[in-house]
Formats: sequence, C-alpha cells, structure tokens
Amino acid sequence: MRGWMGKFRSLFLFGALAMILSGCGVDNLSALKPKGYGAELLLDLMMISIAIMIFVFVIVMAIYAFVLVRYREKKGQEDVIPKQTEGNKSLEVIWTVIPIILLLVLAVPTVQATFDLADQSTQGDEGVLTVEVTGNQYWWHFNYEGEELATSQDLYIPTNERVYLNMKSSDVIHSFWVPTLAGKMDTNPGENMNTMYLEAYEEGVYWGHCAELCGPSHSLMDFRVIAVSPEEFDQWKEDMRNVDPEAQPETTSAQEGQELFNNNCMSCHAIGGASMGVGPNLTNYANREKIAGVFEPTKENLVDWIVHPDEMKPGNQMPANLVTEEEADKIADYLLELDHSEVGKDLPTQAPDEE
Amino acid sequence: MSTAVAQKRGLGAAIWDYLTTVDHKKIAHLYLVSGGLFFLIGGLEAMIIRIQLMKPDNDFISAGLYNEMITMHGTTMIFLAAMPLIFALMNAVVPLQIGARDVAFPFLNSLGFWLFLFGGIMLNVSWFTGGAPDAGWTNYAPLSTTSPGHGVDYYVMGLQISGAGTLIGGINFLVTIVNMRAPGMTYMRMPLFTWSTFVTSTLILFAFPALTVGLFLMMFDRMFGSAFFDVALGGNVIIWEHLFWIFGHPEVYILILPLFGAFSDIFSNFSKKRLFGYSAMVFATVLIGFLGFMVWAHHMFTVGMGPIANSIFAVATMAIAVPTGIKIFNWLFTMWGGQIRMTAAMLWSIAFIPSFTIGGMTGVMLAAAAADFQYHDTYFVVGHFHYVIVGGVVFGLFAALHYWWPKMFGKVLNEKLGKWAFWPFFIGFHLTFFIQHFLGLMGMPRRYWVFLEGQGLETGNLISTIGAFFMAIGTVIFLINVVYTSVKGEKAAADPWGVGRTLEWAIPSPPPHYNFVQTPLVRGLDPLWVEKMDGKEGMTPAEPLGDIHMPNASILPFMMSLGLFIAGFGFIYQVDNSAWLIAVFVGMGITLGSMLTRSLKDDLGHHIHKEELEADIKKGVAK
Amino acid sequence: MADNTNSKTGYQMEYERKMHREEMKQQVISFVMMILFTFIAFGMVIMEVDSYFVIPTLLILAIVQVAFQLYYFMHMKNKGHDMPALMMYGGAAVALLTIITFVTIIWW
Amino acid sequence: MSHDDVLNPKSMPHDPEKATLEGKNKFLGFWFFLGGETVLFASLFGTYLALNGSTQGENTPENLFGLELVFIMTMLLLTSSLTSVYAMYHMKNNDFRKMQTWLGITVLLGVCFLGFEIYEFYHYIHEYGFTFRSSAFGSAFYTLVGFHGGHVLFGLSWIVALMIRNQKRGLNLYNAPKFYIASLYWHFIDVVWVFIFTVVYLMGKVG
Ligand code: HEA
Ligand code: HEA
Ligand code: HEC
Ligand code: CUA
Ligand SMILES: [Cu+2]
Repeated sequence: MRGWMGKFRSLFLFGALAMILSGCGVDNLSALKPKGYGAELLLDLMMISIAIMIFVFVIVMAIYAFVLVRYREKKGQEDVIPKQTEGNKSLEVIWTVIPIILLLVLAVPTVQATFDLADQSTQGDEGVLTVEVTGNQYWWHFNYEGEELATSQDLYIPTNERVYLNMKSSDVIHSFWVPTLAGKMDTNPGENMNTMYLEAYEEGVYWGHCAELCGPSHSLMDFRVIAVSPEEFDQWKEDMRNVDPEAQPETTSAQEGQELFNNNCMSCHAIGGASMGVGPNLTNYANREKIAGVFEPTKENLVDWIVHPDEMKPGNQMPANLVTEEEADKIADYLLELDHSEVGKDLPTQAPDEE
Repeated sequence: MSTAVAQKRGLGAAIWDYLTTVDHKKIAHLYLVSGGLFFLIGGLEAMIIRIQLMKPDNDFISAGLYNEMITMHGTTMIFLAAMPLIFALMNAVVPLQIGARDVAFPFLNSLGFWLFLFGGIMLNVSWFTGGAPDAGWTNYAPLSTTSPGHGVDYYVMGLQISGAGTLIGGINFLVTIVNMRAPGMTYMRMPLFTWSTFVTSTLILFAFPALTVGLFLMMFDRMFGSAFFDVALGGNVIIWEHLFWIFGHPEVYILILPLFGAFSDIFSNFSKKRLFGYSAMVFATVLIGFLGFMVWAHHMFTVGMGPIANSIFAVATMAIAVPTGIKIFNWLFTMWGGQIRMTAAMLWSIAFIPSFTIGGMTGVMLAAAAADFQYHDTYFVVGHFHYVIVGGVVFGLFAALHYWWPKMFGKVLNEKLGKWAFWPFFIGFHLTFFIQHFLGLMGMPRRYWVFLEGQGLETGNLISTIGAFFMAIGTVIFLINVVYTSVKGEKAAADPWGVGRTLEWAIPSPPPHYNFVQTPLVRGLDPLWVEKMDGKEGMTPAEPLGDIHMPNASILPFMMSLGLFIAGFGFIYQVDNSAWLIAVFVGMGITLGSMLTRSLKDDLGHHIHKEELEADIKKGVAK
Repeated sequence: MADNTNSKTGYQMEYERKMHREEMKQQVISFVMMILFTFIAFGMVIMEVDSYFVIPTLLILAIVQVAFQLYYFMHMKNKGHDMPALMMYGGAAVALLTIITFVTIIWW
Repeated sequence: MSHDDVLNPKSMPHDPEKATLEGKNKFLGFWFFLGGETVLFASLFGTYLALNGSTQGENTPENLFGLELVFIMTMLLLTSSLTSVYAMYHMKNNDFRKMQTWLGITVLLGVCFLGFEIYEFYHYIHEYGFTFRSSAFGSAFYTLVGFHGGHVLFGLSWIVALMIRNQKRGLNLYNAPKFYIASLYWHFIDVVWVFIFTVVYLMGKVG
C-alpha cells in the first residue's frame, strides 16, 4: 500500500501543498514529516481531505466575494426593494449533490485507511515483535513480549518491520502518540486492551507524547521510540539480556550509590528483568535520552530529580526527599554507569530546529 | 402588579421584581447579564491559558492550576456562557416572533433560569474552596473519579443543577412553539430563528438526560462508593465517554443551530430579501438535528472501538456537511440580488461565513476516522472547535445582540462602536486559532500545561497569544458600547432597522409585558413584510380588544433553586463529615417545601383590563 | 382561552358516556392481554425454554405490552397526539441507539 | 367561566384535561418530558446491560433473583395501571367520587409494590451481602431499579397530594389536567417496569 498516493503527488496542487506543509515543525515530531507507514498513510489521507476542502472553500469564497461586491446597498438606493426570490430547485440540487460526491471521494480512502491501520493479521507470527505498552501517571512501560526484557520511557524497535503494541493503562487513560510514525491510540485501564502497530522507515529517535489528559504532569509524559536496524536491534536485545543487575560499578561513589539505591529505591524500581514496578525500570539508565521523559540527561538534573521529583513533575508518584542531596549524588553516579549498549547512541537525539 | 410596581420603583423593588419575574423578556435580561458575566470569566480564564502558553516552559501558573483553568474555561464557556446567552435570545425573541403574549410555562421558565444560575455559581464557588474541577470539560473517568479534593464534585453538582434548568427551558420552548402561535402562523411560516429554537429544544430534550445519568453515576462513584468506573470492581470507564458524548455532540449543535437561525433572519433582513430556499433551510435544520444524534463516537475514534464502528461513525459525521452546506449556499443566495446593508449585526454575520466554513471543513477532516488518529487531542482539534464556536456561536451572539438589542432594551447599540469592536475581535480570532491547526499537526497535544523548547512550537504559540489579546480588546469595546448606549443611546422605534420582516418588529421596543395588545393575524411568511407590501401600517389583529390574562410573579422558582444549591453543598461535603447531611435535608426541605407550596396554593394569574390597555396605547407603550 | 360555557344536551352526554364506555372496554381488553403476556413471559423463563428463543420473544412481548400501555392506557392512538407520538418516537430512537451502543461497541 | 368552578355533567367538555390553554400546555409539556425520560432510562438500561456481567464472581443475576416476588410486583403494578385508567374514565364522566376511589386503589397498589421492592433490596443486602458497592453489577442494578423505585415514590406522593388538595373542591378545569398528567406519569412508570422485569429479571434468569 505504501505510496498509493504517489501518483497524485506529482499533481501541482498536491505538490505545492506538500511543500508548504512539510516546512512545518521539527523532523522527529511533526505529523507532517512522516517517517513510518501509519504516518505516511495518514498524511496522504490528510492531503486528499485538504484538497477537497480547499476546492470547496474557493467556491464558497468566490460566490461570497461576488455577492459582497456586487450587491451592496449604494447611496440613494435605500428605498429600492429587490425581487423576493423564493429559491431555485436546480441550484439547490446542485449544492446538495456535489458535496455528497466530494464526501464519497473522501469516505472511501478513509474507510480503507481505518481498516488498514486496524489490521492485526500478522500479530503472533514467527519473528513478529509485540510490545506490551503500559501507560502510568506519568511514565511509560514497555515489555517486549517473549523476550524477558523491559524498558521504560524509551521504546526500541527494529526498522521496516511491523511491531505490534498491546496497550493498556495501570491507572487513568493515557494516549500513545508518535506523530512521525503513526496515529495515536488510547491506553485504557481494565479489560479494554487496544492494539496498534508501528513501522519505521528510517533509523532515528522519534518523539512521543501522551495525548490524553491524565493529571497535572500530562504535558511532561513524553517518551521516545528509537528505531534501529534489525541487526542492531538483535544486538541490543542481546546486550540487555546480559545485564547483571548485581554487577559492581567502578567508582566508589557509584558503589555507595548502588548500596543506597538497593536500600531506598528497589521497592519501586527494577534493574534488569521485565516485570513492571511502581516506578520505571532503570536497567539501561545511562542510555536514556531524557530523565523522566523530558529533562536533559545531565547529572545535575538527575540529582535534582532524585531529591525533588515533585518539583520537576507535579503530581508524580515518586516521593520526594527519600535521600539527601549527597546520597543522591552517589546514586546518580551509579545510575549513570548503567550503560549497557552502544545501540542507538549514534542517532541524533534531537533533530535540528526548523529548517 | 403592573400599576403598583410602576409607581414607586426603588432599587429594592427592582431587584425583587427581577427575583420574582415570570416575564420572558425580563428572564431574557437575566440570562443575558449572567451569561455575559460568565463569558467574561471564561474569557479571563482563556487569557490566563494563553499567557501560560506564550513561551516554552513557562511557569506563569502551576500545572494543577492550569488543568483547573482549561476545565473551567471549557465548562464555563459552553454551559454558563454560550447556552444562557442563547437562551437570552430565545426568551427575548421567540414569543414575539410567533405572536404570543407569553411562553407556555412562565413559572417553569423562571425556574429554569434560577437553576442555571445557581448551578453556575456552584461551579465557580469551587475556586474558593480548595480547587476547581481539573479533569477537562469532558471529565473522563477514571481521572475524574480519582481526582483528589472536591473539584470534580462541584462539576457534578453544578452541572446537574444547571442541566435541569436547561431541560426545563427546552420543554418550555417546545410547548410554546407548538401551542402558542398566533392564528395563521403555520409551521412553514415560522421565522428561522423560531424553527431553530424548536429543533434545538428537541435536541436538549433528548441529549441532556444522557448527561444527567452520566453525572449521577459519577456522583455515586465519587460520593457513595459505587463502582461504575472502578475497574477493580468490574466497572468500565468507557461508559462515561459514551454517555458524555451522546450528550456532548448534540450539545454542539444545540450551540450552533439557534445562531444559524439568527443569521438567517439577519441576512434576510439586511439584504431586504426573503430567505432563499426557506423550506430547504427548515429541512436542513431538522436534518442536522437528526444526524447530530448518530455521530457522537467521532470524539472517540482513538478509544479503540474497532474499524467497523469507526468507519460507520466517520461516514455518518461527514454526512452532516451536506445540510450545513445547503445552509451556507442558501445564505449566500439570500444576499445575491439583494440590497446588503452593512450594519454591525450584518458585519458579524458576514464574517461568520468564511470563519464557520473553515471550522466546518476542519470538522470534516477530523471526521476521516483514521486521520483523526493524528489530529485527535491536539491543537488541531482546538483550532477546529474554536473556529466553529467562536466563528459561529460567538460571532452569532454578537450579531444577534446588535440586531435585537433595540427590541430587548429599547435602544439601538451604537453602530460605530459596534464596528470598532468587530475588527480587533475578528483579526484576533484568526490570529489565535488559525495557527493552532498547524501547531497540532506539528505535534502539540492539547491540554498541555507547557510545551518544550526546540520543538518548533514557539512562534505559533506566541502569535496565538497575541491574537487572544486582540479579542479581549474587541470584547472590552463591546462592553463600552453597552454602557455608552444605555447612557446616551437614542430610543428605538418599533422597527428601528426599517426593514423588519417578522412579528417582533410590529410592536414597540421594548414591548409591553403582555407583548401584543391584540393577537396579530398572520398572512404569510415574514408577516410584517407582507403587511408592509400591502401598504398597511402594522399587523391586522385576529381578535377584538379585550382583557388579557397574565401569570403572577413568584419567588418560588428562586427558592427551589436555592434549596438545591444548599443541598448540593451538603452532598459534596457529607463525604468528609456526615454533619453536612443537615445541609442536604435543609436544602431539599426548602426545595420540596416550595414545590408543595406551588401545588397547594392555586395560582390563577391576573387580568389586565381593557381600560388599562387602551391607556397604554394612548401613551404609546403598546400597539 | 377556549370557551366552555356551552352546556351539552342530554343526548350529547349520553353519546359521550357511551364512547367512554366503549374505550374503557378496549382498555380492559388490552389489560387482559398484558396480563397474558406477562404470564407467558414468566412461564417461558420458569420452564427454562431455550435461551436463543426466549430472549427475543421476551423482548417482543415487552414491546407489545408497552405499545398497549402507550396507545390504549395513555391514549396515544387518539387524535391530538401527533406531537406526543413524535417526541416519544424521537426518544425511543435515541434510546435504541444508546442501548445498541452499550451492548455492542463498549466491549468492541 | 373561571377555571376553578366545579364542573357539572353539562358543562363538562369532552377532554377536560385539554379544555384550557394551560391544560393543553401541561398535557403537551408532560408528554415531551416523558420523551426525555425515555432517554434517561435508556441510558440507565444501557449502563446496566454493559455491566451486568461484572459481578466479580459472586452474586450473579441467576443466583440472586427470585421470580415469585417479581411476578407479584409486576401484577401489582400492572393492575395499578388499570385502576388509574378507571380513574380517568370516571374523570371523563365527571364522577369525582369514583375517580378519587380508583386513584386511592392505585395508590394502595403502588404502596404495596414499593413495599415489596424495599423488602427485596433488604433481602439482597442482608441475606446475600449484595450491595451498591459490591461490584459494578451491584451499582448498576441498584441504580436502575432504584431510579424506578424513586419514580414510584414520587408518583405516589404526587397523586396523594392531588387527592388531598382537591378532596373538597371537586373536579374543575384547573385540576383536571393535573390529574390527567399524574396518571400519564403512572403509566410511564409501568412502561419502565415492563422493561425492568423483562431485561433485568427474566433475561437475568435466562443468563
Ligand atoms: C458549535 C460547535 C461545533 C460545530 C458546529 C461542529 C461541527 C462539526 N464538527 Fe466539531 N467539535 C466541537 C464543536 C463543534 N463542531 C467541539 C467543541 C469539539 C471538541 C470537543 C472536545 O474534545 O473538547 C469538536 C470536535 C470534533 C471532532 C472530534 C475531534 C477529536 O477530538 O479528535 C470531530 C470529528 O469528527 C468533529 C467534526 C465536526 C463536523 C464534521 C462538523 C460539521 O457539523 C461541520 C459542517 C460544516 C461544513 C462542512 C462547512 C460548510 C459546508 C459546505 C460549504 C458544504 C460543502 C462541504 C464539503 C463537501 C466538505 N468535531
Ligand atoms: C463557547 C465556547 C468557547 C469559547 C467562546 C472559547 C473562547 C476562547 N478560548 Fe476556548 N475552549 C473551549 C470553549 C470555548 N473557548 C473548550 C470547550 C475548550 C476545551 C477545554 C478542555 O480541554 O477541557 C477550550 C480550550 C481552549 C484552549 C486549549 C487549552 C488546552 O488544551 O490546553 C485554548 C488555548 O488557546 C483556548 C483559548 C480560547 C480563547 C483565546 C478564547 C477567546 O475567544 C476568548 C475571548 C474572550 C475574552 C478574551 C474575554 C475578554 C474579557 C476580559 C479580559 C475582561 C475580563 C473582565 C472581568 C472578568 C470583569 N480555549
Ligand atoms: C514509591 C515509589 C518510588 C520510590 C521509592 C522511588 N521512585 Fe523513582 N520513580 C518512581 C516513579 C513512579 C517514577 C516515574 C515518575 C514519572 O516520570 O512520572 C520514578 C522515576 C524515577 C527516575 C526517572 C526515571 C526515568 O525514566 O527517567 C529516576 C532516575 C528515579 N525514579 C530514581 C529513584 C531513586 C534514586 C530512588 C531512591 C532514592 C527512587 N527513584 C525511589 C517511583 C519511586
Ligand atoms: Cu498520560 Cu497524559
Ligand atoms: Cu462532535
């Protein structure tokens, strides 16, 4: 199906439209710069609809402009009484039938795309990855089904393969949205699990947002999808499975940090393993793109976070002041040493600003 | 009462008069003032939202407060500003347009208003008692059921009370239109504003009960421990979404249809032409109302209903573009060949056409279910609905207020100031909301307290904020106009525009409280115009001059609503301390006691005698 | 206000009484039918008739019973009931949509 | 003639409930209200149908409901519908005494119905520990049936208030519409009950 709009794109209107719109927004976030199957399909659908809308708008505005210019009351005409027309059957038929036709033109690709994106035919097939996505206030958990491994905030996927997502929530409704790869889907609490799929065309770090109001830090519930080549992805899985949660860090500060971490934090955070705790899984913490989904991964920020998570993300579930500033410093040293894989590191974290 | 009150009217008497009034024209004033105040509050909240989003990572207000701000902005604007302002117009105009002396249920009409007002006050009290509701105006469970504090409880009780008022108002208009039309005013001779009031009231009748039930379930979950939305006990949160939108989508047509009606009247008046395709317009109105009930799930495309349901709702939604298009083209052709007079009312109406068309077209884009996976819950949607709501409903309210102001208050709003208010508002409107479509597509979800730096969203948001300030300027100029007119404005004639076509322009501005001395005989569509074209001065009466029967004023509607208001607080706080149950009993006691009083004490109304009417005619206050 | 001072002749009164009796007879008949339907409905469930058959039958019985209530007991069949009928059907249509939704797509 | 003049058989209009404009308005407005009530109950039924399986593994409809009680309640309510028809029959024939009598019987039947309903709830709570908070099914059941019960209670109070108020006044054009719409309300309650016994109890038993 890829590029079934391709032939239309060469048409002038579409070409111009595509040009204008693709100038909008940053590379790894804008829905107008698709980097995956779903997003591309949807951009095509948007283009068809925009074209229809522009067509309609031009007609309306043409009549509008004509009427306003031609039929204004002029000085001295205040007493003129225009002809009181009742209506015009054939005109009325025209402006009933033409919109119906235009809407049918829009409805057909709409229904096609809707069914296309709901397709689950290959889920569960040999070699097809399914990731269990859980939305939490205000972080994301990704459990790679059958792989015995899990990540939080950063979702790794292989490029040019369909990856299915089984989505649910542990608390309130969230919505999983990576604009450059696919449309969004809600994560519901309870039995109502949803499934969608992603397919990235290029390697890259794609920005994701939570799109359903879920509390004070709804706007800070960002995450990323990191698409790497299938070989690298296998490598990454390998790296992750080989993590030894008990391994001794190198520096003494980090060793003390590990001790402190195990005493204070393990009730909620896991290192290694795939089960979901109260807090994010921190196995590959040093590989994280951001702290808690949004903050620059500097040590300073990390220490601030560990001591005052409530100030950085209002309403989040992690208690403040569990440890002192000095202790946090050591824990940060430890966490920043949890560097287990080279995969994905060469990808630009943030696309350059607007072209 | 007509004589007693007229003689000595101190401030106290005037207030008492308004507290007890059952006159639809005074109730219109009440709706206008309170709806207007709520519009300013909602607008102020919008300004705070825009200031917060002026630059990235802003901390003008806190995250929690931001959520309260958007929730209250949406709720206030829709339930407490737009709907009451629409009710103000309906009350002021519909009985006059059908040649009635009164509405069908004057007492209930007043009850409807007081319920709305107390519900609205209740909602806004939450600001001062530890936090407003913060789960969005859509109040999705379980965010709402688990929201700490009492904010959401205020949402539930406030909307329940004001919703009851709306339902009562709706039934009142339905019966008024069916039963109280003057002789000769057949259905197919009713002005479009009356028609759209009729359809709107039907929508209210069928849509609000779903919200009522939703709010009850929410109340039971939050206050009495039931498990409708508690997944741990087998509840299902999607039930709320469906109930809310079964109500919520018809609600948006409840907002726009009356203004469609007002535009129809205005376009036809100021083009000096009868409405083009009258019967198609009526049919389109009914059809929009009808289709409005079959599309609610287009707000839920991403919930996971599956491709079949999504496709059905997508196509059904698109269908609404057809009757709406019929309307747009009929308006254009009403002006075609006419003599367009650019009054302030007309200016707002003219501006409405392109603005609403854009909003409608983005609506159809949203209706493409799959594409909505990208648009949903982004600023694209915010752009869409402000285009239809501000560009349709708010423009419509301004147009209609300019148009009917003389009929409501006896003075013509200053035309020059009217136009000065228009331009900044119009420009600001497009500045604010056009760019939001792009913000959405560029990856900005809605209900975001902050957006981050370096995502290409800075410029757009800044422009949007600047636009909001322009709208504020426009609003303030309008307020100045209101004050200026009430001080300096000239008294309006019965037909101040000189081109009146419908019955309300046949009687003095403002009309006497019994409206028509003699019920008029209607001889065609646009009855006043028909008489004018026959060279007559005014309407031919359908009955001889005689005594008029009018209802009595009553304080009971106020008391009933006050009782529910008190009981509402009791319900909210009995969770903390059962002593608050006393408030429930006291409040319900007041309400039920007032109801009992109403049913035990006969109220047969009073008569205005022929002599008084003749005196009024001599004085020129009746005709 | 409508004028009601015209008093009736004895003949007219007799005629109206007869009409009312006639109508009452219909209402009693519909009551008997309703009771009968109720018996059938309960009977089928108590006798544990196959559920694929029972459920639709129960619903049909209920709808017919309700039609009796509306048209006979509440006089919707009489003239002057166009608007009430319109609004009841309107309400019923919205009701039907709502219920269909709640038994189907909520569980997708 | 004023509205509160007592009617005699000769001045009795054909439809006393619709003889005045106020009467016509009440009549129509009340029907519209019932149209809205239809949607209200549909929303409650919908919620019940969506949740009636969410029993958390205990107290399912099958093991909870007893049909004997429901059958008796149904008979009571259906009969009360007929008795209120009789009341309206006598109203049209301008026989105030008989109208009051039949209304009285209606109220009596309604009170019995309500008594049984309260007994039923009491029974579920105390014998089965099945409450409003037990499960989503519990919440939905008590809400739906309770809303209906609330309507019965309101209807009874309304009819009783009308009867007492007009005891000494006889029938007139001011109160005839009130009696009439109160009886419409009573029938509507019966309409809702028909669906409740069918959907909740009978279909619940079938499973
Ligand atoms: C006055 C209020 C109003 C009006 C009139 C409309 C009108 C329409 N709306 Fe809108 N809508 C809202 C208020 C309104 N809406 C609000 C408040 C929300 C958000 C709620 C929330 O989530 O908070 C919303 C959200 C919303 C959504 C959900 C988006 C999402 O959350 O993902 C959708 C999706 O289908 C939608 C569609 C439509 C359509 C198709 C129309 C149509 O009726 C428009 C029809 C009009 C035209 C099309 C223009 C004129 C026609 C022609 C000139 C003829 C030719 C045209 C064609 C052939 C296209 N609306
Ligand atoms: C009738 C409906 C209505 C109207 C008229 C408006 C009007 C406006 N809205 Fe509204 N808006 C909604 C309904 C409406 N909105 C809804 C339903 C939502 C969704 C809420 C949710 O997500 O839950 C929303 C959300 C919403 C958002 C998105 C928030 C978010 O998702 O994070 C934004 C942001 O720009 C916004 C802005 C505005 C602006 C600038 C106006 C302007 O047009 C306002 C113009 C008016 C003024 C500027 C008033 C000026 C007056 C004064 C300044 C004087 C004050 C004086 C005194 C009080 C004495 N609105
Ligand atoms: C009560 C549970 C709990 C405890 C105890 C806890 N945390 Fe957390 N932690 C969380 C939650 C929940 C989050 C996710 C917050 C968010 O993003 O909304 C989190 C997030 C984090 C993050 C950011 C994760 C990311 O994905 O970038 C770090 C780092 C962290 N915690 C470290 C610690 C440290 C160090 C301690 C001990 C001193 C600790 N946590 C104790 C619950 C807890
Ligand atoms: Cu999670 Cu918003
Ligand atoms: Cu909608």
